[in-house]
Amino acid sequence: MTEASAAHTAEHPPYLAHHFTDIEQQNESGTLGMWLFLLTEIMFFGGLFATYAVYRLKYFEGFHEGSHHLSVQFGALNTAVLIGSSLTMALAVRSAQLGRRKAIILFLILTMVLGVLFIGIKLNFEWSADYHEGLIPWMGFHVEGANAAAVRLFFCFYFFMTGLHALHMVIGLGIMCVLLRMAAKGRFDSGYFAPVEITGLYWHFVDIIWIFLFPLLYLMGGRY
Amino acid sequence: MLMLGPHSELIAALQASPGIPIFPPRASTVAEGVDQLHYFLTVLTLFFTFVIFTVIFYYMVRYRRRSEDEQPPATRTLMSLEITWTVIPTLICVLVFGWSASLYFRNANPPNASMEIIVIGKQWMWHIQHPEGIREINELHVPVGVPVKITMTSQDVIHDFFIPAFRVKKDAMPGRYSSMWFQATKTGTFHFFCAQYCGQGHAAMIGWVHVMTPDDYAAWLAGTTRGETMTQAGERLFQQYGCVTCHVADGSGRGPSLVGQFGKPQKLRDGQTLIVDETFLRRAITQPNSMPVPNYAPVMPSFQGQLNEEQILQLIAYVKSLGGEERKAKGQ
Amino acid sequence: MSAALAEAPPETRVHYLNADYGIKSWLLTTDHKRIALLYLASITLMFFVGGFMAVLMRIHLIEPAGALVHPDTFNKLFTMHGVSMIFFFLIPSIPAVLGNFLVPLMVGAKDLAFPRINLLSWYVFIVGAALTLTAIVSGGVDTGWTFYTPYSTTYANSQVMLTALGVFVSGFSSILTGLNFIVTIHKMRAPGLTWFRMPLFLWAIYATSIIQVLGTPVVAIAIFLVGLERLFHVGIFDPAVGGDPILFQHLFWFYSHPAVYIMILPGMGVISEIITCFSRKKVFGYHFVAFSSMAIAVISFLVWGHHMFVTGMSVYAALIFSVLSFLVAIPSAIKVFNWTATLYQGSISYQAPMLYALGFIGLFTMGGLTGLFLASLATDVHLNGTYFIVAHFHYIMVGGAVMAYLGGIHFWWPKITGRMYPDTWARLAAAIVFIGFNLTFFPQFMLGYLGMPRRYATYPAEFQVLNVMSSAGASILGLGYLIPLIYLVWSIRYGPIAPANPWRAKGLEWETSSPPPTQNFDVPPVVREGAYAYGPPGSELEGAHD
Amino acid sequence: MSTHVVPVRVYVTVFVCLMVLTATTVSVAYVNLGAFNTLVALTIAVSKMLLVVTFFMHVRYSSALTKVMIAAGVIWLMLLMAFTLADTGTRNIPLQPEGWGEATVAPSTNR
Repeated sequence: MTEASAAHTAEHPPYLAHHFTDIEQQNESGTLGMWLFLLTEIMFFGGLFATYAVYRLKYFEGFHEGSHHLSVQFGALNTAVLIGSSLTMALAVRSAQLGRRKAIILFLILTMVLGVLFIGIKLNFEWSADYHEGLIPWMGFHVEGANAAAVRLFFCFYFFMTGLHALHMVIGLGIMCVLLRMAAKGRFDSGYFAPVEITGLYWHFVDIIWIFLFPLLYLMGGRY
Repeated sequence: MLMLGPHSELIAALQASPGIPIFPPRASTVAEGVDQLHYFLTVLTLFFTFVIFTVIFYYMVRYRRRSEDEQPPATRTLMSLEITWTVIPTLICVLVFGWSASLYFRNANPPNASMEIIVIGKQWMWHIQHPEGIREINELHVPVGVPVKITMTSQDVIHDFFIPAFRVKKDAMPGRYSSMWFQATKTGTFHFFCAQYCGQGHAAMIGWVHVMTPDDYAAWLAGTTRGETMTQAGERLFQQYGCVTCHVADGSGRGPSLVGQFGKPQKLRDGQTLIVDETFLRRAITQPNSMPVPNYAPVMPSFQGQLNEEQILQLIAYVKSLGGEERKAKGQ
Repeated sequence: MSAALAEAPPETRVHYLNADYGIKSWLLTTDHKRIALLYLASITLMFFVGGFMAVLMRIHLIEPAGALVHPDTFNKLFTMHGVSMIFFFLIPSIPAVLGNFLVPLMVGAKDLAFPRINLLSWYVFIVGAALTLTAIVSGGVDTGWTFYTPYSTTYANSQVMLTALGVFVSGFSSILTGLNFIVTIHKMRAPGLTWFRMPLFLWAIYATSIIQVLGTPVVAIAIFLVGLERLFHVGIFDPAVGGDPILFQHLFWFYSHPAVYIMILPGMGVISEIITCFSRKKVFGYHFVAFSSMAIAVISFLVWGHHMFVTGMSVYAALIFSVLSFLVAIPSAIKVFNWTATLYQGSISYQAPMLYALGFIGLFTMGGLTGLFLASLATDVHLNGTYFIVAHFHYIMVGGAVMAYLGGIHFWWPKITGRMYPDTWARLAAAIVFIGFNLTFFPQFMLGYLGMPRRYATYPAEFQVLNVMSSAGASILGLGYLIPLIYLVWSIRYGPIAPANPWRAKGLEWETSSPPPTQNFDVPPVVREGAYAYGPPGSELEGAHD
Repeated sequence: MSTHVVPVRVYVTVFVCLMVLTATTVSVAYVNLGAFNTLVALTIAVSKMLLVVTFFMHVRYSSALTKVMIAAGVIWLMLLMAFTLADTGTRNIPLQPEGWGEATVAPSTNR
């Protein structure tokens, strides 16, 4: 995903790109580059959150009623799964710092399993249930009642935000497959682990987005 | 702020002269103030641009390079100079902001006895509706000296009702009412345009404002064949769509009585209190259930799509005429 | 240090142009200098696509009833002129061409922090440009470059989706360029190059990159929502279903106003370099000019409401936006005063870059001050949506950004190609551009005050005189832009060989040979003196204290 | 850049805190606090975010530049929301300039 995963052999230490003076500079640049990318992601999701906030204030009852159609149990379970995957990712980064190859592979696999579990729960327990309940705005949406239009708008936001989040998770899982292959070939050691750490930053960010999505979409102003 | 007043004869003379048009006609009470601010800013712009150009030109000549290895002295940073040309522009900006904001807010609200006119923007024409029932397309007849309040909306995309001679403009936004006002000071015929891009016929949405003396206006008013007034049309629709069955005058029906409601605050079930005005009524007609009223069941059907913008405005005119915060003196 | 090497004629010496040959060496390069040339070629193409449409529009507007095209085609012309000029020329022009080429050289590094992401940003730009060009060829889009809803979502039936996708994709190219520059300036400065010894061009590029990184994603999400709205009719911006069209304008202008500073800030950086070099003096008030770039980057995000004063937005919010719009003019004023003061007691020479720079200062002052008309609530009500706005932003974009871009291209041409351009022709072209520009856009200020709305294919007869003058000016301006294209391309092959430092300028990029070797510096540079140390020797050794 | 290795104990405690916070935010949601529900949910979400950022993403051990950058991102998002809500929130408040001119009787909304 970023430059750091470009560790090719050069005359000096194998993983140092030609245009950097030392490994310290390369690692700092990689981390700073990822944080800047996460900044753009904050503003990208931020645009959606701002639009959501405006409409939530404008159509409070409709959004409130819309969020009642969502099941809090699966939302909470997904949050726990994603926080768990954040933990295993942090441990993977830690074992990369210490150069323990087997531990990296173990924790990476654990993180990917939890990630797939999250998407699995999302797909067939939440989205398909919403489909059968007729909650997808552009696929047979039939919700009657006073503020059906606002509920429809709520579900547009629900599917846009969770869809965009799921897309980012799929990208994260893809990167982790590449990491797994590199770890299996023993490319990481305590001197060179930047790719693992940068992917870790990305994964924790995706977790933070869900940490905000869950209360804003599911617990919308209380479930009483 | 009136320092430019005495020059108005000069400006009037220039306006009359043929050749390159420079000054738009000035035909409304607002135009005077806006023009003075505009001239002040023009003078400010030309002055600073002139100063910068002359200083640069002088330096270019005075300090042109005489020989290739000429060594200019080192640059000294004069903090005093830096501060002056930071503070002075800030002061100018704050002053001009104060002047323009006060001018804008003083003219934001229409004066009390305004003549109400409804303007509906449609893709590529302006539909204008007088309260007396006269409907005009791309034409607007108004008496001189009378403040005219224009309430506007759009039936499709965003349009913008712009009368250059009066220096007023407002977007006609679909799904909402926005309003502006002007008071004509000169009789004559002036252009009005659509100033927000709205598709293929954007350039065709041009019309004429005819400002007439009061008696010409009265003659025009009497002369034109007049359909039913807005209120009469509203009453007819009130019967036709069965509103009367629920909104019984004495409040005994399933819906609340509408007599004397316009302009009064109305408490909703979720605790919000809104003032019963055009927007409230429009939302009540198109999305009734989104604003449930205490001790009445939200059973009213939505009329979204059945009534067009014009009919909604006629119903609102009828509800207004049922008493309540009625505007006291009518324009004429 | 590399004096002997630099004197050898470019043909025999290995540099980034003759180090490698063949299509693959260009299309798969990670050398920031080659990527800068790839960008130079692609944005020049998009500039002349947009320019061609401008010429068609000006010819069409000679007659009140429209002389050339059907109104529908006119709507497509001004939309595509806007989209191709803004997203595919002005935003990438100075950052992607001059920035890509010069940032590593000025910083004293071998390359940008992420060379491969730099190549990726060019490919993303090309994909965006290709999508937009296919949209233009296959029917065009007629929503205006602003894509205002509900017209763009429900009523327009032209190629809105394809253009929106093209603009969405090209936004990421801008993000990646900004990201690359920020990391490079932070992490890869040569030893001794502290922040206050950096050239002001780097300060301007740094401020621009902050805007690119923080602003572009919001317009990406806005255009993404317009695309979803057209696909699924979900009603986010459709008032019939309860959406709010003004909300789209908020999201759009949150980026698009800072975007105008993305277009002008790098231009200001180029002007600081040219003014100091050709008057042979250190810039007046270095710290003030540097911090004014950063101030512009911050305040530019707080002022977008002045685009929406007449949409019926809240009067209170309009008040806040109005006062902030006035304050954003202050940093630009500081810059103009400092540039003018730099000329004092200088030794000024008038090659083409200096003519462009002096033209920039005059026209940018005019453009900036006309912005005050639009920041003030009372006059904006009259002038919004008229030709006054068209004149204002063209004075900033064409009078400012394009003049600075041309000045920069001429100033660094010997460094980029190793060849000198013919200066007499260049001065003539600069004069023609200056005259043509003023004749084209000054009448439009008067048209705006008279009340002629913008984006009109046909107009009432009383505006014709000024429109004819504007069209006349446009033909001169068009000619003025063709001349540099010709003699610059000619100079690549036939221009005289340029020495390493033809203008005797200060700055790390002038200490390496022209054109520089692939690794930029034969010996990694160490900085010992401040920026623009043109003063008498010894007077500004430290350079960091003043 | 964190060559600083964080002990597993810290990671696990942070993980437990996150789980506890998730449980609290879900249980609090079932209690009717009126408007405060949203406030509580948001403060819990922000605190969880801070936990993840400082410990899992090593920001606690990294340079001030990274901290400034994160702050800038959050502030810019707040700017977007604050100014947009400043408009949508106050759009329908009628303008009643008491001293400045004759107030209209029927408040003209929707300026």
